[in-house]
Amino acid sequence: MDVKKILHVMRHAPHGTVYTYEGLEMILMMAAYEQDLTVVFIGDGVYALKKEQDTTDIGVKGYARTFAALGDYDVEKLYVDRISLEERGLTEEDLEVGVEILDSETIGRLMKEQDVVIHH
Amino acid sequence: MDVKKILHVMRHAPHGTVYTYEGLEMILMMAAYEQDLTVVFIGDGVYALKKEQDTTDIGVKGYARTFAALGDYDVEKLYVDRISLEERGLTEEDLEVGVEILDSETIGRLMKEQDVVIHH
Amino acid sequence: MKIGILLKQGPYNHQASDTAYKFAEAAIRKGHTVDAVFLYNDGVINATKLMDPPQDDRHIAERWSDLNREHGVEILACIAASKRRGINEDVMIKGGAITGLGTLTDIAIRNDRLITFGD
Amino acid sequence: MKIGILLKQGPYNHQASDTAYKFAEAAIRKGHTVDAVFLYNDGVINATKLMDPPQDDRHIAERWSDLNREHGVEILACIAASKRRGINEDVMIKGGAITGLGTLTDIAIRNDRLITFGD
Amino acid sequence: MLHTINKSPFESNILETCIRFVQPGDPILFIENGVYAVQAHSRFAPMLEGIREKNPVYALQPDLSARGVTSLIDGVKTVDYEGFVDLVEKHKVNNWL
Amino acid sequence: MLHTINKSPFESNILETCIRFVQPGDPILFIENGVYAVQAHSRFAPMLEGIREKNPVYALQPDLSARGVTSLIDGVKTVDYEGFVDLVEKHKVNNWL
Repeated sequence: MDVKKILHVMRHAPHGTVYTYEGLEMILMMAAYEQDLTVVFIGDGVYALKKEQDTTDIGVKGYARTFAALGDYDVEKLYVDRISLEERGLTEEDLEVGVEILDSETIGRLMKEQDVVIHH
Repeated sequence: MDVKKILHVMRHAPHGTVYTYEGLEMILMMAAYEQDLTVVFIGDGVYALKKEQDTTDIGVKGYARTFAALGDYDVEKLYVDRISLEERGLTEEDLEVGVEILDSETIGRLMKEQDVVIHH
Repeated sequence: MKIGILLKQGPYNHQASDTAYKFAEAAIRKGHTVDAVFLYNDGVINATKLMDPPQDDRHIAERWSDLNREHGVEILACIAASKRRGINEDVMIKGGAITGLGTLTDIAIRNDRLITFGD
Repeated sequence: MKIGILLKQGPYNHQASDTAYKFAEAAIRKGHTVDAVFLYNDGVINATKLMDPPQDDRHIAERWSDLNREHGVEILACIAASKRRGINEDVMIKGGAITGLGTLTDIAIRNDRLITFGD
Repeated sequence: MLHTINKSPFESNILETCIRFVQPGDPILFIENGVYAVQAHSRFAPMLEGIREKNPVYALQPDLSARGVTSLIDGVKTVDYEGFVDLVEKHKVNNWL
Repeated sequence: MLHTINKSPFESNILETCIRFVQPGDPILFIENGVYAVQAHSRFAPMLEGIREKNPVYALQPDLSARGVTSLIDGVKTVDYEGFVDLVEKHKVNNWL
């Protein structure tokens, strides 16, 4: 069977819309198919990884920690766009999950290598 | 019966989403209720009035001219935000419908006078 | 104070349904009257009883039904918006109804406030 | 070329359903194979047969049915996304089916391209 | 008149549009993804500090907590859903979407 | 790799984000509300002229016509849905949403 390079681009802040949550569900399912998966957080997508999210009072389920569990499903390549993080006044220490922070040029080349790119 | 001042704020470009079209349906219905209606076009909402829209090839119905017919339903107060028009490189001549072009300060005061404001 | 709510986004897809519900709850708790929740645009999808979310998640349609039963809040879906999105009387939640935009106008007129939640 | 389509927005509310359909039509006209349209997020609402748009408007659900019947394009709605939004087998259009995200993965693997339409 | 904003300033121009029309003294309440606007040290912090000089600025605490936004710009007041209702009682509303 | 953009540059920051990642020579296709980006004389015209120096820029004619966008920035090529398919055949795709 072909192994395809599939990139998931997380672009939305959590909770305001379902895109990040349903995107995460898609990544978890694809992880079972032994493809070459990468997840990159760009723009408001970086907010999905913010520490100390407590969704109790808005009455929805939180899921920031599920990103940390992706490693258990052999999804190891999690990257964060440096500029997106910086312009939001955040640093690596603000993130719930261990990720690699990359510059735009590196992410751009990574995108170009993919067979499939899905934005969430 | 109370007469309420109701403002409809058109904020989206046409065709990409349904908000402007369903907003127009709401305005037409409200026009039958003899309230004090105003419609203001802000941001991409000004694109709804652009001349020469031909939706044939995208397969959806056009409705720019329906805004021109609002006068027949006694909705006479149609205003366009000057800055929104200018930053899009448009002038009054580009618009399908006769409207009054207002500055931000005037629209801001108009908003504050309303009983009800609905964004589309 | 008498309050009408206009909800313009579908359930789960956008937080608007949750915020509208939490706002309505708080208003009732403080002694105000929530007269009606009018569903427009994709908001009409809030009213389908076919919704079947995971057990450990909130059930948005049932919450609206409960709000109707317990506090008399009318849950009203616009007919034109509903038809485009496959919502009709057959799938309508208990306590919900399909109506026209004229009803929204009445809601705007008879309430002290009309609050919009959407995107 | 073999093409899969991922559609993430609901009908009428967003142009994505129209653009996806026009793209699929053009691809077929040019001799390509459109393998499947996978409906995700609010995209699942494309698959309800209860949709009842005005006579003079396009019927988005029927167009997907026709594409399935005439060109064998699979129309597939994600089950988890469908349940949240009240889409199930009872309201599914002819030629449409409910399936899991594994199927989307298969579609991504077996096609030369996966194109996304949404918001 | 109470203005509400529910979108991240990074993803939407609505904050910049809204403030052109808001009258001095009118309160602005940030809800849902809008609450990122009041986080300290972001690119939008200087704009918010400017707004706060003319208008009372509020943010919905449940939305701040849900997003882990703990460090706020000085002078931003937080409210819960009941505080949101209080603001609606005191003012006519303009919900920017 | 073909990049598509479907949102108005006035309402979304996606154009500015996308171009940080697009590699020189890769085509960019504007569809749906994205086509407003290629209208001449708008606030975004100078940015688009800069992009066009490094990347081929296309716009979907049916979407331009639907919106009455008739005056385009120099050098923007228009395609119909079949031309869109041709671009997809030539390139892997990255549909920015």
